[in-house]
Amino acid sequence: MNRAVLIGLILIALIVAGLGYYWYSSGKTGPNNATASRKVLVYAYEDSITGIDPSIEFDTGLVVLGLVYEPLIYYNPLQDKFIPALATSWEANENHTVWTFHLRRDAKFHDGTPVTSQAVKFSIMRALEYYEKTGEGPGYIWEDLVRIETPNNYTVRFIMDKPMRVDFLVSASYGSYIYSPRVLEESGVKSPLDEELLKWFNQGHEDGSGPYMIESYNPESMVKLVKFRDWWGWKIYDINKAPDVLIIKIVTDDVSQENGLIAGQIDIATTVPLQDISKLLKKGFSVLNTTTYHNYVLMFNTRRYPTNITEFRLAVAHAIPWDRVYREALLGYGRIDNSLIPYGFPGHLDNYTFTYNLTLAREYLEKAGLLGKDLRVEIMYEGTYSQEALFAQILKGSLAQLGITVELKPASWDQMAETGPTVWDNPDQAPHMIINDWWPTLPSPYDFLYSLLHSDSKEWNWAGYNNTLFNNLIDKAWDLEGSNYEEAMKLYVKAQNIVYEEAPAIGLWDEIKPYVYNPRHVAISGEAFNPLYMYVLFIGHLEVKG
Amino acid sequence: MTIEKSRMQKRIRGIKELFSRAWKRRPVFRAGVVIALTLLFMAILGPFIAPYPSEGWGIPPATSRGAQPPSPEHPFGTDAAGRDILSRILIGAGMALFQIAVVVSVSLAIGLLVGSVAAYYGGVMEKILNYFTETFMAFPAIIVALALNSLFGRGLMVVLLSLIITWWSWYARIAYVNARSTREMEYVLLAELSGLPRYRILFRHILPNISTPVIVQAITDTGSVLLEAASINFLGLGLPTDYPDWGVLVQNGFNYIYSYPWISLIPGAFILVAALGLSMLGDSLREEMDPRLRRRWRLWF
Amino acid sequence: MPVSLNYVVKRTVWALLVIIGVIVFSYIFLYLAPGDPAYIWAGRPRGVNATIAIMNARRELGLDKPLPVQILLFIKNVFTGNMGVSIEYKQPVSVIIWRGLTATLELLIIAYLIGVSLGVLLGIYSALKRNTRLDHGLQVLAITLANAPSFWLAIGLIVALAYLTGFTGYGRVDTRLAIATGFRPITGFYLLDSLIEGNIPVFIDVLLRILPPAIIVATYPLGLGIRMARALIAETLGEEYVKAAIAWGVKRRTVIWRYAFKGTIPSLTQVLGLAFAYSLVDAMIVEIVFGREGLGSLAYHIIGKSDFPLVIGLMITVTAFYIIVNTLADILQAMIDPRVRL
Amino acid sequence: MVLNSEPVVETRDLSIGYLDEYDRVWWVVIGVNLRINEGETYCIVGESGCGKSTLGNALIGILPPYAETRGIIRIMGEEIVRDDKHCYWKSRGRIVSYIPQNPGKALHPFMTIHVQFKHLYRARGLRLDDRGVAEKASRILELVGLDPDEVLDSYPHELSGGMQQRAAIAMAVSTGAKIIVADEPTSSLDANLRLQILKLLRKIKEELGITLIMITHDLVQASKNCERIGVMYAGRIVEEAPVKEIFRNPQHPYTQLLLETVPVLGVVKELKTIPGEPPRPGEYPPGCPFHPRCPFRIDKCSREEPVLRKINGKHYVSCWLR
Repeated sequence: MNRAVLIGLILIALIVAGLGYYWYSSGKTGPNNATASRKVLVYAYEDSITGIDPSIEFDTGLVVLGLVYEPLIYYNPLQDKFIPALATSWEANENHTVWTFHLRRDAKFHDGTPVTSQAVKFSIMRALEYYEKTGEGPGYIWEDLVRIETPNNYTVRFIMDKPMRVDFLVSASYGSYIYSPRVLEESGVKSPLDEELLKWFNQGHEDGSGPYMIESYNPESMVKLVKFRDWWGWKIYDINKAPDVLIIKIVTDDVSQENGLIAGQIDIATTVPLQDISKLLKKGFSVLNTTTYHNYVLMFNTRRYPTNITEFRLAVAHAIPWDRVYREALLGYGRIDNSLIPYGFPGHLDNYTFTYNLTLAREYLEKAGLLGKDLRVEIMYEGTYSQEALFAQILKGSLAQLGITVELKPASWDQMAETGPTVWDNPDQAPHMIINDWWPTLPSPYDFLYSLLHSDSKEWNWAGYNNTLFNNLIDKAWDLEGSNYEEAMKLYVKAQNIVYEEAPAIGLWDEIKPYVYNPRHVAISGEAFNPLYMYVLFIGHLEVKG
Repeated sequence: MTIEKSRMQKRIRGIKELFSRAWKRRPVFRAGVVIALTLLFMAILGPFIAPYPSEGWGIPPATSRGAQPPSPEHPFGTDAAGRDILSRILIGAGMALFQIAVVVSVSLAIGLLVGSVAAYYGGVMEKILNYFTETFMAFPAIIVALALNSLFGRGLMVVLLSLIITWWSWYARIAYVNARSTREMEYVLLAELSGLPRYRILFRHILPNISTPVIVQAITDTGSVLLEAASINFLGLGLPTDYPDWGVLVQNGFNYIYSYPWISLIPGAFILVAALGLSMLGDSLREEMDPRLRRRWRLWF
Repeated sequence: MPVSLNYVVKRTVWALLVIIGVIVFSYIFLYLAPGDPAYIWAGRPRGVNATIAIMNARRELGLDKPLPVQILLFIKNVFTGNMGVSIEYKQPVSVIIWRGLTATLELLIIAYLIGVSLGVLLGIYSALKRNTRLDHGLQVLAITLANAPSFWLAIGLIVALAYLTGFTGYGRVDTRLAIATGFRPITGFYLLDSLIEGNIPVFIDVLLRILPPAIIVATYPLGLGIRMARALIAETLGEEYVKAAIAWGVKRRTVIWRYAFKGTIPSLTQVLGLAFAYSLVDAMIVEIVFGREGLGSLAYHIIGKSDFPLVIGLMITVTAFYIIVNTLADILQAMIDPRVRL
Repeated sequence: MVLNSEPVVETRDLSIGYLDEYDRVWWVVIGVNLRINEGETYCIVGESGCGKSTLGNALIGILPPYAETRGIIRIMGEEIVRDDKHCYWKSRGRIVSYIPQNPGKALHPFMTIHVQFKHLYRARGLRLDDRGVAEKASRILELVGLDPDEVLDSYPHELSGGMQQRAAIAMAVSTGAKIIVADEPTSSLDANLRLQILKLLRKIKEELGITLIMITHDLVQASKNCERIGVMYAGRIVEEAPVKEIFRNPQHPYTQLLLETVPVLGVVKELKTIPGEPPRPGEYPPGCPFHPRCPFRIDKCSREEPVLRKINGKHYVSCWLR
């Protein structure tokens, strides 16, 4: 009887295998042969993807959005230069309130329809209206927009209510991507603000104009992109050098990314254990160190004892062994920078630095009458970032010498984003210190200064800092940017002086991102990454081999 | 009273005999005892014999040191922040034993009570309690820890609560099985006839009689509790990163496994040896109690 | 097979009841948590749109209705595969979990096949050679394997593999190879899929990659298998029916396998079924360490991310899975042991 | 039928002991000499714990692995045991078979009777298909009074105690062995069934020409079936004689006392019990093992152990008084 069962099982297995093989060989032969020589690039990304709605996503979805969609123009802050994308030329009126963009004639959406001014209007209005309706998403950058005019299919005109640098807005990393209005038909919704459209996008649908199309979208493990052959850019860049299939693999763990590199499964890694990079280089991998505007900031709770005391904050600032942080926590992959504005970014100044000086720190404490008191402070940081964790530990060891006990509170980003704003309502429950990290949406100092320290920015001003003088200075500067850029920059410096003296927040370091890649599979030039569009691969600047 | 006392004495004597017999005849038991005693020794004296106590508690040294491989100064090396791993392990032993002790004793208490009440009272109560037992047996501790973590964030309570929530049901099961046979005993019947209140019977006659097998099971389980707690801490669901818990120590080194493998591997080895020792202790006791496994044996047919 | 339909039905109904209990517990868990359940379910939203999200969550959970109705609604939703939308990924929880479940199950099944078969074989061998040096060695090995922290073993194995071979068994399948050969997962079990498609290179690749983590996951069932099989075989070898079979001249091999071993299968099944939950979680941890996709990585990503729907979904899935496996083990037990008929 | 003068089962100075967990040996069978002839029914009678089951197990070859043997066992003239050296492979099942004490436990609970028969036939080297097994087994099942159609596809737990014992007897017989050791074959059955099984044993013994060794604690049972009885006490055979001789002329005080405990049909008398407790296996007293309980004991009894002596014809006894 047992033997009969066994024979039965084998027969069933054979039948299943036979049928499967028949189905496979009859249905799939054509594409199978065609795929044999497809070029593949595997790009490991260090976080899971929170969503890919081109108008609403404001987080890690950027890595996909940047390949699938395009803005009108790109901005390269390192060279301070705009790069034409969907728009080839643009001009503004005298007082910078009306901006006209001329669209490329040969750009097409993935559904084959041409990119028109109506599409631009549709996309940007959706971002703005969605923000106005729900308060969510990056649409706030368009708050000063009065209306968008479309004089013809290939001209689009932005009317602003005050002088603005709209060229910075259309090149923003979020909220300015253009997609086809046909998404309404494709998803079957009536209104662009319908939540169903958001769901439709987040299921992995798209209709952008970028060089890649989404084939499959698993936000927890991988996104599979295929080349869009009708992309206008292939006239400039060699289509044959670009990968036919681009896989964005979600690998949150540093060691796993390293494993993937070693195993030949990952071609470009965004994060590997920093101390292993030299080993990887010896093994024949290459590294591309890129400047980023990713800035780490230590924010003090200015509404809770003892961090509400300026002298205490300054004492802490002088008690941090910066060289040790650089060597042990950053391992050289970062630039110690006590300014809130990252190096190379508009408005950055080099002279805001704190030096490691325990005597000075003691003096500050003494001045505030805090020396010798049994002080306990908490520091919250993102536990998964080893740099932040090591920094917090070094800080703990160093402050212990001043008689200050530091309690470490590692948290996830979500927990931090939830805890940080509690400083406004419930300062005694919020931690004394919290590490915030920020990267800009707009190429303006306002982006950093407003988000981190303006008292209207309740969500990100985790210091609870409320200084009317500072607020007025940066608001005024922002208003001036459109008309008098130099004057605006001067006001930003004034505002930064206040920050340096009161130290509600101190810049820790600007991240230097080492992209480790496998030179046997891919060659990358420095232009493949742009610090304004973090993690976005600019596909024309890399070449996939064999 | 005297009968109870003598019964108690007899039970204690029985356990003593069991221990001495196991000690005499089982090298595995001896190894387990040695490991368990060492663990206890480390847990009590750890903070005092640690060469760098402040580093053990998580404070990095004032001078820059970085990760160092094992050396005479630091027998197990130092971690990425330059803290002495030996000190952290020594202090962590107390943490490990504390977690085990709390989890096992609380779950034991709940399990004994639920199991014996279910068996003794019977009826609907039995059905309901058994249903609860069965339901809770299905939860893996780590998943419960994940849920607790998403509600309350990291902390010791997450480790303890998640383990207790998932562990008591196993003791309840054993207690229930044993209590059911005790329920039929004559002295229980006698006590019932004499009009003793039911809860008194439960505490006087049922609970003491079923405690021995459950306690032996509890001793066997200590190793598994240690492992589960370490897993929860390793995943970052439980204790925060600068606590000298062994699971956390392994996690701390995970990012450095290629460059500084000792940071992870040495504390992990301690988890293994401790869990092994505790399991050996329980297992050899259980085998010693089971006469079937005691005899000399060879394949004879 | 001698198992009554009645028993199967009874066992299944009981399992369903327990699964419902698990779902109810999960809901109570959410309900008892400090704060507004809708707020937690909506992923602790902030900002202007928070009220909208919380209102949506309130409607989804039916929080305006009395608690029993809420619970019934929740149970109905779970059974219809609607476990809410993940806050982190913005996709339905059931879809995400299903993708992870197949990956984890594949690893777990391979590991259990290796661990249980080898463990039981060694256990029987150990029982037959009882009290020899080999038996003692196997026993020490078994207890060590059963007590080794799998995450630590996995780290050790990765380091060793990297130093020795440079191959760390990363991922589930070679992406390049899968694309080059046109591999398209159908069921999500890559080994099965590659066989169905007749894609031998991918099959070999998947197998090679699954082996290192599977070996780690297999250590626990292996250790347990050795110990349980040894103890149970030792027990059945002392049974009357074995004695009688020997006295009637039944051959040694038949006595060991058809009489003694067969007698141990029900208990063995039960023990290994109970150990299954442990192994499932083990597989999830090992996945994390090896950087494989699956339930483990899924859980690891969302640690501390306030993605409560996904957490609850994971809890229900993993627990329900454990209950299903144990119910199957019980039914298998009844199929082998005709005396079990409740 | 040619009467073989050689006994089919012979033991010489057979002693069996068990090792405990500390490797000490506890002797439970001491210096037993048996001579059992072909076609004979020999009965070993004794209280529980006297070593009779151990002796039976030794003859079948299923002593547990922690047993030690001294002396010789010869079966069909062939030496199968000499001082702890066993060579049971050839004879087990084929030459000596076994009727178990508790048939409910002796049949594998997970296999139908049919499958169990199949394994037995396989063991004899018969390669039969399912139908062949059924046919062959049916003949024997009918012989033991079972309905093959009903029994063959049943699991043991579906049969009643009597049916189980019949099935077990059928299996014992189906091995083809000519010597069968029945270890308390009826102890788990009630009185009515007991007689049926005894009758059945007699019937198959006669029909198949089997040498039967019965082990029992029940003298009545012994008297019904046997030709010779060996009375066992504390690991030794203390008296051995044909049935009638034992009942008519018991010599050993133990036998005498044992007989007084037996109710005799139609005779009203007070039933007696033997004073004291039987010694625990392995903890036998020195000298004559029965002396602590013996009403006729003399000084010598506690000092020296008597040997089994022939007193007349086939009657042997070991007692200082005879």
